[in-house]
Amino acid sequence: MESVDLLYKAIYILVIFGITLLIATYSTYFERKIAAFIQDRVGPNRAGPAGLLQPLADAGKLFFKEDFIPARANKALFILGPGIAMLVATMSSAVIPYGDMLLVDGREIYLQAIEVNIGVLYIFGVVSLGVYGLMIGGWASNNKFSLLGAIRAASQNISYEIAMGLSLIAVLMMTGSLSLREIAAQQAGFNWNIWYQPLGFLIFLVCAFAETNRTPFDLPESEAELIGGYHTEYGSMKLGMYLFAEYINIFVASSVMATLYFGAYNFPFMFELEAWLVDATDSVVTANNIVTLLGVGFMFVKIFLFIFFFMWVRWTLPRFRYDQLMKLGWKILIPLAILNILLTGGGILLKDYLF
Amino acid sequence: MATENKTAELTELEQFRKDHGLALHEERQLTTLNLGPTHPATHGIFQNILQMDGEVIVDAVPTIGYIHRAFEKIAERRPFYQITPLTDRMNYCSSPINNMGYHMAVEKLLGITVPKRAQYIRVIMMELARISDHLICNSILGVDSGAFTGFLYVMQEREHIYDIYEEVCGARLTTNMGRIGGMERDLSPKALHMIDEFLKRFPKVWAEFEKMLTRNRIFIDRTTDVGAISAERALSYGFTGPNLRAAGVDYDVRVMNPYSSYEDFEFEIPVGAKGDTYDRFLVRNEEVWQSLKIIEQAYKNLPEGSYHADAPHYYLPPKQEVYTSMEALIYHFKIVMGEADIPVGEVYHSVEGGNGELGFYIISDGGRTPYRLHFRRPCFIYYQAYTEMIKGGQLADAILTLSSLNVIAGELDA
Amino acid sequence: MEPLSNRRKQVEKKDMTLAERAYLPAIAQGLGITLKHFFKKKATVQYPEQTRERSSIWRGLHVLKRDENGAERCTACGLCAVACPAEAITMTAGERKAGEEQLYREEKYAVTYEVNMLRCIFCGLCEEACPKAAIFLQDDKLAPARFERDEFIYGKDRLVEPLKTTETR
Amino acid sequence: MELTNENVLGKIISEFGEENIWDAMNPDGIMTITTNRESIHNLIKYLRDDKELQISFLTTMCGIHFPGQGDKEMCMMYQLHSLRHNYRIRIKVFMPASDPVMPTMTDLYATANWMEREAFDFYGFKFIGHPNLTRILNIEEMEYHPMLKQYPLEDQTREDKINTYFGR
Amino acid sequence: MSDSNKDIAMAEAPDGISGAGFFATSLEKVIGLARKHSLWPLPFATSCCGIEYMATMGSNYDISRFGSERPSFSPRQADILMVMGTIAKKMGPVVKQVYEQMAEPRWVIAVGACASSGGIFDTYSVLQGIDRVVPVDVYVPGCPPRPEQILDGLMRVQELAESESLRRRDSPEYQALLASYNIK
Amino acid sequence: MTESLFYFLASLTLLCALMVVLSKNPVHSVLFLIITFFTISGHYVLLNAQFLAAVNIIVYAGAIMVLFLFVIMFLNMSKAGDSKIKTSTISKFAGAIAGGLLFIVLISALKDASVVGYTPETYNSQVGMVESLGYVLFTDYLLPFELASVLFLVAMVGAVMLGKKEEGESHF
Repeated sequence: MESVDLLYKAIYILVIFGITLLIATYSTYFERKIAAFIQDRVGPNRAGPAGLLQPLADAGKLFFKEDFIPARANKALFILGPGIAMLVATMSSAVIPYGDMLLVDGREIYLQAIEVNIGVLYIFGVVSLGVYGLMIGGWASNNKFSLLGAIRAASQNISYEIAMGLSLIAVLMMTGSLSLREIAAQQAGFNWNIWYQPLGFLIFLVCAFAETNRTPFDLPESEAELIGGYHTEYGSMKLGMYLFAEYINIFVASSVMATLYFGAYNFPFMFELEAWLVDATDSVVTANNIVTLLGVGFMFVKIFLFIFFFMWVRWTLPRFRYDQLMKLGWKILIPLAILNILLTGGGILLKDYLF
Repeated sequence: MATENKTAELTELEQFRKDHGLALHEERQLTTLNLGPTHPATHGIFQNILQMDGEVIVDAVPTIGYIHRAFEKIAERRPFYQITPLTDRMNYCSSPINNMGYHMAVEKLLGITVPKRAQYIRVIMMELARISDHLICNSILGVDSGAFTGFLYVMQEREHIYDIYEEVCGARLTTNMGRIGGMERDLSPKALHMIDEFLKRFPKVWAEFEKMLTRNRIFIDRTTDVGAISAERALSYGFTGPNLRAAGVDYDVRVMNPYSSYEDFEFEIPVGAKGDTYDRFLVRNEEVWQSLKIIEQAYKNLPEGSYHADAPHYYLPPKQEVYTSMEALIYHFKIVMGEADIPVGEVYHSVEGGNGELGFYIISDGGRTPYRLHFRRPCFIYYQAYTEMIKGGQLADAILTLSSLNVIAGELDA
Repeated sequence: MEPLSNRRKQVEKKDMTLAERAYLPAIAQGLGITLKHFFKKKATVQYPEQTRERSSIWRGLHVLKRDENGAERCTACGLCAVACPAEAITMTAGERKAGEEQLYREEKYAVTYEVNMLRCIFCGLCEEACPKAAIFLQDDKLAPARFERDEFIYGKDRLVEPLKTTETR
Repeated sequence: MELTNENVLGKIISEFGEENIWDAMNPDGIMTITTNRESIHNLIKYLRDDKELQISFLTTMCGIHFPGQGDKEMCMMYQLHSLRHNYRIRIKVFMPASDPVMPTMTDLYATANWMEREAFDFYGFKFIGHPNLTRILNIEEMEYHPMLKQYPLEDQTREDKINTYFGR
Repeated sequence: MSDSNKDIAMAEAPDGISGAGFFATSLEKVIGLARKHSLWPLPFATSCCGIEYMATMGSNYDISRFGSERPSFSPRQADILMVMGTIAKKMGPVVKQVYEQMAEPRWVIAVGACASSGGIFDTYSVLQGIDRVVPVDVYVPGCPPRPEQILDGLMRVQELAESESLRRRDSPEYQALLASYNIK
Repeated sequence: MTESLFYFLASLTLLCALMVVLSKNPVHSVLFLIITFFTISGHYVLLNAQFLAAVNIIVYAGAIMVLFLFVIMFLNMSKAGDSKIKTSTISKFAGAIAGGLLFIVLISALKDASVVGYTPETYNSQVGMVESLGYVLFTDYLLPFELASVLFLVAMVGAVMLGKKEEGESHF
């Protein structure tokens, strides 16, 4: 790879990292605002205009709060926990294609940090590690509520990963590739996977809620039962990192859902638009770049809609109980996912047979 | 705890194991979990030391008294009329019921009959209080199951109820409403208007709240068969009110021993079947509708007349008369100093409080203060059964059971 | 148990239908309700910029009234202190001296009059007990939060209604 | 059978005898009788189990202290309710302050458990056979039973109050 | 980025030059502002005042406008301990323990008559004001206070948080105050 | 660069593997084991077997080790285990013999193995990729693959049978 390419890549990675952090930061603000609006309130509006500096205030406060490690906690692991949670959360956005290709100086720049041909598996691998942050933190706190939260987190994440993976397999059967770029490219225009995989998407959505520990699956940190669960003993910025990691996870989950099921950066009539632009501007490069940037815009609109949905659900539904959660995961979602695989397989065969 | 209690615990544990087909001395590590007293779900302040097997509660040892305020002792040192503010602070979710229940008990002792209008005003206020009590309980049940939003929707309605209180007595929560012998003032036109508005607006909000939870499977699953208690056990535990009715017994003081003209109103007593959390939720929901019905009837048929009894020895004369008439001034002084002639006697009066039969047992020796005032506090009685109700359930069940019992710490500890 | 009265009404407890078992309709309904509220007018009253309307009989901060001539009404009879269930009112009475008729309406007056606002429960019994219409709980003032506990002993300097100047009268 | 004060009293006296039931009165529409420690447990059990009476709901119970009344200084009051017949009855048991011992009702009513603990906490009644007779509302370390008339209400450590101001 | 940043830009230079250094003071100001707008309460609600706190959280008053709607029931995460309701003598040690578990900076509001002074309950079982066990920063009178008064109390704490120096908590006065309560 | 990376990873693997055995705290053991899996995945990546690397992490680090940690946390062995567990002499002997035998088997297996090494002519960069792996599994190794899946099925049923709670038995 040439050094210029490397430079672009480096810039891109930094930008994506920044955007991830920014979105996660402001997710906290939007969560509070959305909650307030849903509940007929106005929400934070004192810190800066319309409360826009609220996340910065929170961050500033958390940074300068006394850093406290409980006396009976396992010190090394206590610090390691939020670190892992944060690290793992930020890792996963690397393989998501936020846009198609830009043409700059005759170079093709793909708006994706790393293209690996096992992108989906990468995300899975990284997400499956996320639970360590919660488990280690919860265990190291040496607090029974934390431990219960950690145990709930572990069993919940493992259980729902299976259903999640199975629901994904149907998508992979259709696309025939593990590469996210490939999957995104296949959904060009309005040919989104959601039209073929509604059931799979539903299962994936439910599992995404469970994996990010959001209501109705927020058992690991359920306020009413476990007083915050795994992060009961955490204060200051370590708590901030846990909360941050949760919002990054929401962002990543939204991105993955947008990529896998909602056509990533594709939007309807993009080819018509591009053709028209080529005519209008008389430049393939400009047309391509405009469409690509529009695509990025669409991608983020989709992501934001999903984030909104996460929050909307959070402020509407009651949460499950532990055994009901397990029952839902193992007895309903996994069979449904297998059924979905069979249906997809049958569909593919039928299509091959007919056409 | 005494040592004999330890053995009792152990046998209970063994009993539990036997009941559930477990080996008696299984090598199973039980964890001890201290639920409260600052746990968020305990709202007021209760402590429970739970013995847990994983997420299952094997045994619980409750501790209460964290806000014991010695109501009964204070009552022995205060003149009768100064006890009303104390009753406010017992079940603070439905203060007017406490106020008026106490007033009625004292009126029974003094032999005062209150005119119909005052009785109807009392009914309206008491039923408003019941609504505010039930809506806190049911919406908190939502909060504890994770659905926070419905709580805030109905809280807005509670604000309207508080506005009505404020218009009637000048305070929101600890109302100190009414006096011995009636109300301290008539319903103002504004108050009547507010009640009217409330009757129009509230049904929509309540229906919406019901819609959010009642048929949601997550909620049904969370609450069905959780914290169930049979009618027999409930009676043995002395349950009354919605919690007893959820178990299927239609005992309601308003119907069985009508007071304050409750016999004039048409309403039904909702009962459940199993006495579980879902039943309690439904019964309270339905009671809110019934209360609305009662308020509507009382509001429509509000009789004309005086808002207080004609009892100059016990009911403060109007302010204007105090300034001008000597006789009124003397009565005024006597009442405020607590020198009014209180007959010797003993009296028990109970009302259907927000949580059940709220009883006032007064012994008077003719002095300025009650000789003994005992409160029959329904919450004190419910909470006793809590241990039995949560055994064998999960931690999450225990929390919902607590919310659905609507144990108010102020009333529990007195 | 057999019914105790004829007003019994069994609450409806239907089994879940298939649609309800599938979670989704109820969830969609709930989401619909919350979305409706998302666009609804907000109920918030932005205190301190805006204040909610209080009833005219709200029991707020105490005031010791003056009569129409500007003399203090309080005659230190002590009824308010007796009526106070929180024992928050203390006072010492004094004899009015000659030449003070403009200041005090009656021959006896309160030399000191203190309300401990932290003890006070704002029950309104003092207002009710006062035979001279001297003490009132105002509806438009609330006792403010403060940093020190001593600041809550409100003496006469803070309780007595300020003297109306000739212009405003 | 419609329960009236007369027929209930008649039934009780025929069961327990005049020597164990006395002072029947009706201060507020609720029949009040007095009995002794020996009969109270059987009486409440009888009221509960009798098919006709069915007075099977323990509404409340509490202690009362009448200082200076010799043998009748301490009193336990039980109030029972027949939900079936809507009939209430109140039973009192008096005893000297030196010997406040009562049989427990926990075997008859589950609710009696905490009520008896409360009576113990407030008045120092000792209930024979109670499974866990410890203080319930006050701290374990408390040395006296606060509801007894001789003990003051106020917190004795408070300094910022002068009692003479309050006319009591 | 209006108000808060304006304040920072207008930090008086002379102060910084003579004092703890310009950057340090402006950092203090920034952090003061941050803390001011992000006070997470620990609602220690035992009785009536807790119900009024619910109203304060509710839509009509909306404590979230001040950035304080995230109740932290774990003391480690809380900034202000809001003691609402009667604290009996049995409860006193629990309050102290919760206070000890909180991380600096921490503030305490005693909401309502009972928490502040024992209020109407001048009895053998009630603690006559929580300032017997923990240092209290702000008292809110009322029984219970109106939500407006609770918000008033919160704004008082905001004032404290804004003006408090980063290092005040290490100051000998503060240490002495804690020592007087036997809190290490 | 690849070579130095290999040595780094290999030494890290060995170190962590040793730590798994040597650390007193079982939670630490598990965490070291997880790091070991990561380094092994690193080896896979060096061998251009991305799929295997990812699956190794998902299955072992992401699922199985979570369960290990879960069980250890739940039994709270770190406190109980420190001093109490005394390994008996017999089990020490048994461990030594079993380990020695495994060692011998490994040596004898590796003794005859020839190192293929890197030959540019036959090198196929796609050999570790998903497609080729799938192709091989479903052609050359079809029978063992299917047999293995049947074995897993049996194991799963067995696990369900063992774990199925009796009537009224507690669960967590």
